[in-house]
Amino acid sequence: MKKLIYLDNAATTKTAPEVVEAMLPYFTEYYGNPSSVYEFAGKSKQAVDAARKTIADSLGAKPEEIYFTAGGSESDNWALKATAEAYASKGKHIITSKIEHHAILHTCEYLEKRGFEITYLDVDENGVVKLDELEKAIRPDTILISVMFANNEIGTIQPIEEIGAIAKEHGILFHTDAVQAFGQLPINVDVCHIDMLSASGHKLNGPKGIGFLYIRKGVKIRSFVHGGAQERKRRAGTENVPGIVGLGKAVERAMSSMEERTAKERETRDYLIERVLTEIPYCRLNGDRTRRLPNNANFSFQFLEGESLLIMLDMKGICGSSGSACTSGSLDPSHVLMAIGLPHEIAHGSLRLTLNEEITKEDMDYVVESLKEIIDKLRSMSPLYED
Amino acid sequence: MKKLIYLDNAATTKTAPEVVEAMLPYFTEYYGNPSSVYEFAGKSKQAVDAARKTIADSLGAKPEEIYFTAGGSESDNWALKATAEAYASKGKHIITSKIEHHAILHTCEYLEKRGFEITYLDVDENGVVKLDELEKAIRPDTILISVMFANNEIGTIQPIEEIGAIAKEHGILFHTDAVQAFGQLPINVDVCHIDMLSASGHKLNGPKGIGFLYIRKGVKIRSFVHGGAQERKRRAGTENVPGIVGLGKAVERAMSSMEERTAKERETRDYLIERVLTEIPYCRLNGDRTRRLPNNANFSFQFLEGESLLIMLDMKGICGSSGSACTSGSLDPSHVLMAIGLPHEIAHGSLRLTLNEEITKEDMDYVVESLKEIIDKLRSMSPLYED
Amino acid sequence: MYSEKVMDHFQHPRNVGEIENASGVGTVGNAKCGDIMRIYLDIDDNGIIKDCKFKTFGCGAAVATSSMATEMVMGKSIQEALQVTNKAVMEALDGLPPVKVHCSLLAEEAIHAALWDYAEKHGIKIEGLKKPKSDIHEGEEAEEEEY
Amino acid sequence: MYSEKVMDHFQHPRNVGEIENASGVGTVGNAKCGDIMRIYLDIDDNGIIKDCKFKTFGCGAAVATSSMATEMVMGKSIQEALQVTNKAVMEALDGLPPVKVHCSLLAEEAIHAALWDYAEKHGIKIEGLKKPKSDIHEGEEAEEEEY
Ligand SMILES: Cc1ncc(COP(=O)(O)O)c(C=O)c1O
Ligand SMILES: Cc1ncc(COP(=O)(O)O)c(C=O)c1O
Ligand code: FES
Ligand code: FES
Repeated sequence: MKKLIYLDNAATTKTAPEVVEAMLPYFTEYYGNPSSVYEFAGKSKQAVDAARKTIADSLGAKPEEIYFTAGGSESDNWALKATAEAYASKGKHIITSKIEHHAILHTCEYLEKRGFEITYLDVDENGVVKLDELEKAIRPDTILISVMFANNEIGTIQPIEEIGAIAKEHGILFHTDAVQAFGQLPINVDVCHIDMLSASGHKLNGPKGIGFLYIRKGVKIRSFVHGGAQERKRRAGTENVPGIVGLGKAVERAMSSMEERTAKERETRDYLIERVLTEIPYCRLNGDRTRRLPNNANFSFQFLEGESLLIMLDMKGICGSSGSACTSGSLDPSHVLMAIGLPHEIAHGSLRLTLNEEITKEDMDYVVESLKEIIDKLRSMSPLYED
Repeated sequence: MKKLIYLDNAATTKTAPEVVEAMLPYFTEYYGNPSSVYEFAGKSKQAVDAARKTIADSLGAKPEEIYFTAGGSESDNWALKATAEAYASKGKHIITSKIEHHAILHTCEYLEKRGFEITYLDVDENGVVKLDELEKAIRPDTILISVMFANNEIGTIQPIEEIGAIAKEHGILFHTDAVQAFGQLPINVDVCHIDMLSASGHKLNGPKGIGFLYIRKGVKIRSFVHGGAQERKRRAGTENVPGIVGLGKAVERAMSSMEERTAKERETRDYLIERVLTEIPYCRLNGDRTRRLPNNANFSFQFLEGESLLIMLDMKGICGSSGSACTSGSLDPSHVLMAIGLPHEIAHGSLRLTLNEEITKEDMDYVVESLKEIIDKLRSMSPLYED
Repeated sequence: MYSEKVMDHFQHPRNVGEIENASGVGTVGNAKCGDIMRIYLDIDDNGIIKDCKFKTFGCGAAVATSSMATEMVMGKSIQEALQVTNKAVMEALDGLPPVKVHCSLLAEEAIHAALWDYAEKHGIKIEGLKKPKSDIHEGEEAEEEEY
Repeated sequence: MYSEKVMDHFQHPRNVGEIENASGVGTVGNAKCGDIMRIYLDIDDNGIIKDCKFKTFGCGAAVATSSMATEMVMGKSIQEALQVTNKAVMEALDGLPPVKVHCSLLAEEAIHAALWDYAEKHGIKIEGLKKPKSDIHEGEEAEEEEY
């Protein structure tokens, strides 16, 4: 087989074989609908309950606070739209940041068209939300603060505990999009005063098409998907039992291996960053050097354009991304890189490499050598270089 | 293993082994995010495109009219809520029927609270929507007609072609919840003038947690889940590639086997109906005798209560349901059985048995003998019997 | 869904049937689900429940609680029988799912109704017994939140 | 995503580079994506394009269309070169994905800009050539519907 160095684990991950293993019986053997009365369906129900408990435990939450969804985007949509509806009589102001995922930003735009007012917080040059701006943005009619736990492009980890404390102090609900952070960083919803938290299975070696929204008991948001009485009447639709089982297994796996795994990723990642920054000229690292996800590196290379770089890396068997996968339909430069102050043409030449535990330093040597060769070639074609 | 006669295929089906087989490579081998640039992800994209084409072909639709969702409930919610939003300036009146699934009915209630007016059409004693009532219900501000293709409880097939013609004649959008019909009945969206159609994978031996909404080109509804640019910017969220592949395979399988499979189911089902109606006193068949889904039988047994019946059948290894699985959290008698005019206590003693192709006449003999024994026992305990 | 004890009483319900010329008969319906239960009591001159039988049109929980309740009142005095509350019956059955708590009220109320019938027939007053409603509603138990 | 021909021209771009003392040089930027292309033309006294080189800061489609466009104008007369439209280049490349159609405009416009530069330097007027904009917008191609 062709060489494949998969460095796009922030876009999606390989489903772990033991996760698939855990799912399999629920396709063809215990395929019953968990809502059914007969004993045969009890197997499905127990499996769903067990996964819910594993996930709740991993966050310091209660099982009945975990609601399964189809993924991070649905969770984000649910949290924002349902909070907006449920609390509209209290106020119509929501605070978020400029570097959220589009699942948050486009939902905010949707709400803006429906009479809500959104404050988009600035971030500093490392992509950290400015807490003093947050304090200043709070108004009597603010009903929700939604700030992501860690950014999907530049990996910057936000001061979630501080944001949670501010939200709590002002009696405002706090949602965090933890799609990237969950499984990579320890999270406790009580310590951070999180009222709602979004996560997605396929980002932590679980299956695609399954995620969850944590909703703290007492938060009065209603259904986003109406219908049957599943998920305590809050999320209709026949439970995706194999998906839920797979997610449970992936969470179990991610939690038990977190320390060792992320230490290894961090070391390999730092090795990559070190080599790239010293050996490739006109290059910068985007995002905070240390407050970042253990598997994330994001570079900008001047005088060249991201897609060309990606295709050439691809030809060498290296999978990376520029901006986020979900927006690759779009031509705009990354809103995250713009928010940290990069000029348009530098943002355009950015590369995100996100590791997994299987990536070695030898892989990184190959990546660096390839990068050097490709970047030379592209720069030699560039009308901006050596001008 | 304990005997298991699974007669709840309207609640959910076993995922076909070849469907699981088709999905497997997309978990651990071709796990790339279809939106990514690199060739490795092309495999995922091609698989998604192929499934989309299979499904489109099966309905006489175009591939770009198929939008993947997390299941029937999401599809129903999307169709109704997004139509309501997009066409609110034209009018705020929607027509549906009294026997829709809760994914439609509860969404309608949601819309009612937001200023929409819903007409719930009556059905006749067999559960067929009254076309003259439909004609009369149409107003200048009617923006949508949503009538299910076939009912999930009593299996009655609606006059969809006629309804579509009426909708078209009046220039009103027509949505149909085909979650039960798709894969069991041939459907052509052009012949029936269907503008939107909901379906769910797990009802036709596909995986749970995946479904689709067909949206005719030109229908101006927007996203229900906002975020990334997936599904032609209409449904955000990383594509559930294994789920989509599985759904495609299930549709291929269902379409190619439809004639033979449903003929067999119909014959076995009719054998069951015949024996039950002749051998068990105080019993009736609910739903139309012939205009019904090939695998559906729904009986009411007087003087006894459904849950007790189900548990006793379960003890004999027979899985059936009473009402629909999604509402088993609820104590109300089935709204469908009430709509066809059954009194409360008769609706209460109803049993739905839904077959698959593996069920034999011998299985049915066992079911009938079990039913007789159980019904005798329950009636002997009933204060209503022999009064 | 149900505990082993519930399943046992459901599969092998004790004391199903009728008592001819019973001292007291009570029939109650559950307004919530439409289910119905009837209890027959045979009470001797010392006010001791000598026999007790039931008929139920209801769910598994209704059958099991009826069965357990008849066992629990058997041999008891009228005052003792009044202590056989739905909570006591549920405990004896190792609990019921939340959505099924209301079913256990059927048994309690049916016993009360049968005792009321007995009291009326014999022209006596039973301390602490209120006139039973023919349709019972629950008030006590915590409802699942609706979303 | 890209056709084989596009990939070929992307991987082995023809005519990359600069021409010293070129007869005409044109640089255009794409307002839609911010990408930039520069084309150098060497035109002989008979008005025949003898040489053509390009430099591109842009996506794969931009590189491939530049490469193909330089090949297509090479050896042509000025009037013939004006017929090398973005459509013609795309066809020669076996098509581009819809979202990449705008990239092919860069090449067309850069050629026009280089010809304009040539005409200005030589004080001539080229029939059918309009003054190029430094930033091009597309108008023609059908946009993906936005939802
Ligand atoms: C007619 C009908 N519509 C919608 C649904 C909902 O589908 P799902 O549970 O896959 O969301 C069902 C099944 O539960 C159904 O039978
Ligand atoms: C931060 C963040 N939020 C939300 C999402 C959306 O998750 P999904 O694609 O699983 O819906 C993603 C990934 O795409 C993400 O990185
Ligand atoms: S549901 Fe009616 S008695 Fe249990
Ligand atoms: S995206 Fe800019 S030229 Fe193609």
